[in-house]
Amino acid sequence: MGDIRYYAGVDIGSTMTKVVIVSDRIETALIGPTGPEHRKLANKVMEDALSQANLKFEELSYVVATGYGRINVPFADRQITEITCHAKGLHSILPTVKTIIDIGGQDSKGIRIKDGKVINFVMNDKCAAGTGRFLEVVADSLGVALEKLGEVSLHASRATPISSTCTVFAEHEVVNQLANGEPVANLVAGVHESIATRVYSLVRKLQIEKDIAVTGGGAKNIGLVKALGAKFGSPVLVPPEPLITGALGAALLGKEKCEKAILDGYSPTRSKEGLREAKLFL
Amino acid sequence: MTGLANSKGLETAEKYYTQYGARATELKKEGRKVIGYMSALAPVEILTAAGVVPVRLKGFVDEAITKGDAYMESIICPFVRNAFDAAIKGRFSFMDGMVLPHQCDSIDRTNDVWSSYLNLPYWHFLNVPHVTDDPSIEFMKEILRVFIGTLEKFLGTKITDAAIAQAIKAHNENRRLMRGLYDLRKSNPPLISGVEMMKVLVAAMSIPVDESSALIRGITEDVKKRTAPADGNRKRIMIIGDQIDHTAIPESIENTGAWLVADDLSIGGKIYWPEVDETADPLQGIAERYLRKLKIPTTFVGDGNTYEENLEARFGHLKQRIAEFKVDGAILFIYKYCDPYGFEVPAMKSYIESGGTPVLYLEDEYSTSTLARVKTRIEAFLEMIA
Amino acid sequence: MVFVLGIDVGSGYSKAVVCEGGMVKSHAVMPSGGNYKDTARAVSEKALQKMNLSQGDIRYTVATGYGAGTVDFANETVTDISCHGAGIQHIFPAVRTLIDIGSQFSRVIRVNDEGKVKSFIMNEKCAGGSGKFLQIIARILKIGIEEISALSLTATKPVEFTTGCAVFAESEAVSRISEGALPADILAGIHNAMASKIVTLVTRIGLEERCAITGGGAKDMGLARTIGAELSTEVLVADEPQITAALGAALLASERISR
Amino acid sequence: MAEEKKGRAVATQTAARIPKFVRGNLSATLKAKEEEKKVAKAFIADGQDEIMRAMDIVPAWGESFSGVCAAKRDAEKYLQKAESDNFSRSLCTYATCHIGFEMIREEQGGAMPEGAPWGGMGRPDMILGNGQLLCDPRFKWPQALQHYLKDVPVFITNMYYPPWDPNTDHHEQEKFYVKYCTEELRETVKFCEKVTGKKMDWDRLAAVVELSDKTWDLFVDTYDLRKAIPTPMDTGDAMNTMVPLTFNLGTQEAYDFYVELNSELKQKIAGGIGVADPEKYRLIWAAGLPSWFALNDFQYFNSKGAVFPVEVTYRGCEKIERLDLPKTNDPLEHIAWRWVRYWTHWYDAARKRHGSTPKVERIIEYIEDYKCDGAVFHSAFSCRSWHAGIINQADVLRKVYKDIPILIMEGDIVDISSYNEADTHNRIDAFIETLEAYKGKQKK
Ligand SMILES: Nc1ncnc2c1ncn2[C@@H]1O[C@H](COP(=O)(O)OP(=O)(O)O)[C@@H](O)[C@H]1O
Ligand SMILES: Nc1ncnc2c1ncn2[C@@H]1O[C@H](COP(=O)(O)OP(=O)(O)O)[C@@H](O)[C@H]1O
Ligand code: SF4
Ligand code: SF4
Ligand code: SF4
Repeated sequence: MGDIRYYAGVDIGSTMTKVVIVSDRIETALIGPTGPEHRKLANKVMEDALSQANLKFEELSYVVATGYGRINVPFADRQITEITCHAKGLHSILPTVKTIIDIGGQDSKGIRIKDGKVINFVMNDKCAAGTGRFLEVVADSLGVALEKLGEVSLHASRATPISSTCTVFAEHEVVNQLANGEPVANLVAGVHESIATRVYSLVRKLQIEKDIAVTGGGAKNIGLVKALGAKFGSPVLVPPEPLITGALGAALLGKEKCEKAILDGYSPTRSKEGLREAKLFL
Repeated sequence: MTGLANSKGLETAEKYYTQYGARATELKKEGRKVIGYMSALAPVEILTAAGVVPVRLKGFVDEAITKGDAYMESIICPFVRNAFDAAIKGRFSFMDGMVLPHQCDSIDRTNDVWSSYLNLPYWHFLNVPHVTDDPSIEFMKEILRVFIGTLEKFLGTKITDAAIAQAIKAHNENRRLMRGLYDLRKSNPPLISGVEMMKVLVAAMSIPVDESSALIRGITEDVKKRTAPADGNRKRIMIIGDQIDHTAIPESIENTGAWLVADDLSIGGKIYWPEVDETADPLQGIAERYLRKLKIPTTFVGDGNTYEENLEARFGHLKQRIAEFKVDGAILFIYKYCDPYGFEVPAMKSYIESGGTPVLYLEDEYSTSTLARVKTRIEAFLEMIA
Repeated sequence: MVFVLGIDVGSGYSKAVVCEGGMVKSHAVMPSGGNYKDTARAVSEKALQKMNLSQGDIRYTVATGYGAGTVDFANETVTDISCHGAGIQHIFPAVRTLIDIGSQFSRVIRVNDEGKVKSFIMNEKCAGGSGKFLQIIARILKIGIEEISALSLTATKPVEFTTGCAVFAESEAVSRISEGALPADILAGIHNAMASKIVTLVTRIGLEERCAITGGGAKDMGLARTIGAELSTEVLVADEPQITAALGAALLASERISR
Repeated sequence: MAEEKKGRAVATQTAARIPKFVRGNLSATLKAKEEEKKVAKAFIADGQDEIMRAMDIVPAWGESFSGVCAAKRDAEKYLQKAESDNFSRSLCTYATCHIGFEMIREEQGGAMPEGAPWGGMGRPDMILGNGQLLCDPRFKWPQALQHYLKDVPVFITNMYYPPWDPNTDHHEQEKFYVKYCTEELRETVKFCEKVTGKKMDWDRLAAVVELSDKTWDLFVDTYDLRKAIPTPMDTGDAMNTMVPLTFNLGTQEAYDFYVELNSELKQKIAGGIGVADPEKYRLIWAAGLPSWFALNDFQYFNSKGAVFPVEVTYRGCEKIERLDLPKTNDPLEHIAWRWVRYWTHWYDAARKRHGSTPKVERIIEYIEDYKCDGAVFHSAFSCRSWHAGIINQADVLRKVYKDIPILIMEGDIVDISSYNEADTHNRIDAFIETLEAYKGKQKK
């Protein structure tokens, strides 16, 4: 084992499970789906990540779980909310950022940070409009791959206005407009516009300060990122791999905690549970 | 709280909390009349003096609204909707009547809805004013007299000034006792948890005042015997809002490694601090307490000369409470569609923050269905102030 | 012989009914898809073909439903609320309260003894209580929409859903499945959630017996039973509840030509 | 009340003069400084109009300003500004729109926000509210506003009237209610005297009150002309013609306006000119403030032959004679009596009909007087005051009166985000078919 210590962060989102292992550097980062049959299999993503990093579970000094499904990860030593983790992770990558917009599968959030610490945050209502779910639904009904949405929208001649605020109805509207001959690109741009509007009015509740960054799955979508930039009246930064900021933050927070414990003369205690299936969701 | 002495009183409180209204049902069987009421503005002294059992209506946070929406718009605050739903479903079948004080639009504008669908033998809408100047005190006394008149007619008995004076004493004593129990939360860690305290507060609003006092006395004695474990690292939280009458939110706070040590809720801090002065005309003291001493956003507090004076008048007590209970962070939990509290948020938030106490503002439903999200936000807040 | 046509272009499904002398001669149903205009033609052709007819044999066409405006060959459009009334009058003349569960909207319609609408009410702005909910769940459970009905009747422990959002109910269903909940119990849970929304609408407008359920959602016996139980009344369901509005449209078409 | 983007065609020419009134009221608040007058942020239907008019205080009507923003479909930026400081979207949008506007102005050091509709509204020197029974924002909005306008003094009056209770006789309580209202009005006068540094001219107040009474009477007489079949004026217009009564009470211009409207309506009746041709259905707008951004919907109704000869909304007055006001020499006491009697004068009727309520009695009276076939309610999500209890009103109306066709539309007054024109028209279409069936059935 040597002197190197390894720390893992597991971010169990509503759609994706992300694992990051760090030492002094990022050892490995892995993303797997949290789809129906994968729900319980957070351990699988962890196993894959370990094997990629050539490590055994026992070699990890500390595991922090975060995300929507953080509650019941038996092999984690600690749970920390995705808000704190995103802030930490993002700060380590883009230290100038003061406002973070996180667009995940079920939530949109705004986070204000100062010196890497959260000073304020907001979260959306329990309605799917304005979340990444909306993008998935639309991608599905337009027959465009999720990863391609951003690119497609860049060819839009205008953003088709979407009047419904409900994801279900909006999907419908999009399909009808498509049939009426509205180009796919414009529709996708319209959807981005609609999400950006929602997110903007949410995040505005924080005293927005630059730089602004977008994380979460939504940040993978260049079209949405642009629409957000236009709304916020300032270009927004995107980390190289926006999906993993939460897991990265979790790993870093674990590391921080352990290192402090060691300085204080404790040796970090690992949870007794081995790597096993997670029972998820409340 | 693990490792702490248990208490028979707390068990009783737990029972009245989980079987809400159980005592009222018993007393009704013994022939007593039960009058339900909403809001901190109902003058319980008068109900006690009338010899009825006053029971404050509550909602049931883990029950979905299934019946009430048919009669009441969803633009009403979710707490009122939930309580009404419970009433329609027969959860308060022990009630012989109800008094609905004018607190806010959500209550005022649903008076007809409540009265027409509950069809109770006794019904009274108590027209509490919003402002607190001298003419308003006189007016408040008038409407209290009207209220007493209708009660007397319904019960067929006289409610004497002497009985009211005695009820005032009893309720003041009850308030002192409850504050005594609150005092036990000042230590670090507190001797009684926020979850336990919530059960006591809820139990207390469902039983006659003398029983409540006895209960609190017993609990206080038991809790005093506890020796707190050394666990001084947790953050101390205060919760502010209208009627939060369930343990779901205290649990969310305390399960994430913080203590809920104080509150400014309409079933807690808001009502147990102000007492009724024992005035020659007992109604004078009652009018003054409900209009001037209760600090709730539905009475217009603050005719100060400057905005700052107004702020002190409205929120000064919060800073005191924060200092006394050594609060590290405040959670402002406001229901959707609540105008009185909603309009207060920016001013209140900045006032508390100006004293160096961080504030989490949550606008939410009255329902456990959104609890997971509320929890995440509370946890993140605790991480933020850690 | 005088044939008339009723077309109901719903947001989810399009329905066509051919009538002659007030009797249903044939009908067809197909998903509306994105292009209402083409679907409207296709579904009416499908119904006509069964009778070896063509559009030219039709004396009068009434279009209804969400996409009625796109039916360029219709002589007239009437709202689907009125068509539902006319349709149910024909099927169950005793019905006074009609619950229509379509894909976007749930509606309750009160009709008089002539099948004319007395009043109506519908859900607003949120897909929470609509038939779309069923489709979403069917997709998660990887079953056909037509399988819901039978499966849900075998439920023993209905799952309680904490969200009213059709989109998030999907993820909630998924997590329940991962916890081992049975598909039948999930469906029953969805039925409970939908029924309570629908019953609220019924109570608001007032229940006058007898009561029937129409629209595609009525094909779901589990849902119909749940609603019936909540209302403590027997609810009637036609053999082909989904075509009620199209039938009503066709009947209104015959009325027009007999004037 | 306002001219909206698409320009609603108004049926009466007099109504076309309304934008001038609204602009006039706004610009008065801007010119007040030069004229050395004080501006008061005030509320409509708050009983304080005459005091302000008699003291030359210029009212700045928040509701009017927000309504104009909504009609111009220009409210979103103000709503968002307020939301950014944690004012919930579920709060009264008149309030949040106006507060958002003031927030922006303060941030800009007092400079008028760019593009403020019709030149915007002047900064108030005082804020007058009323803790009356109408709504919470009537005293919370002033308080919230002071958070941004810290130097502006706030005064809240309290004017109550006896609550409806079928088992008690409200007449027994009237006296102390009137006494209370009078005292509260006196406090308002004191406050205004303090801020303006001028004394109340009581004779002038008496004259203004007399003028208001006359205006009330004339208003009701004029609106009663709409009983004619076909009706010469629709609610779509009334949402404009209410402006002088609601915002300019106690001024000669307001009175003169109704003189003009009165003669125009009489001419129309003489010429048999109706709003809709042919007029097929007569409806009552039974509750709710309109969606200011969608006043065109009234025309949609008209295009289907449906007209609204009467509305509950903004008919904030009654024939003085009917209120049977006790004599008094104190103009404030007169206002108080008028207030208490106005709000309670359907109580007696409601007490006579078992299970009824005053609100429903009022609707029934109008349905009968104006020969209506159906009722339309609008339920705006951000204002509980007028829009909660509508389900109950509709239910009671059906139970104690008749099972007439009823349409409850859901929407908002200012917030356009929940509005969908196609859906709304669909709903109206279906309602029209319902009316058709109802009328057909009645004929038989
Ligand atoms: N490659 C991609 N391109 C565009 N969008 C993506 C991509 N991958 C994921 N997304 C979006 O990100 C969302 C998931 O984001 P994530 O931050 O993982 O959420 P959660 O933590 O809730 O699982 C999806 O709903 C989808 O909209
Ligand atoms: N066999 C079935 N079992 C259960 N539900 C069904 C079935 N067929 C259709 N549905 C439901 O009916 C809805 C469509 O109903 P329909 O009346 O055709 O609506 P619309 O006219 O709005 O398209 C679908 O959303 C689906 O939920
Ligand atoms: S929470 Fe607000 S709206 Fe609800 S009862 Fe309390 S004061 Fe009224
Ligand atoms: S409006 Fe649509 S997306 Fe929002 S909660 Fe309702 S169903 Fe879900
Ligand atoms: S009556 Fe309604 S719209 Fe007017 S101020 Fe009050 S809450 Fe707002």
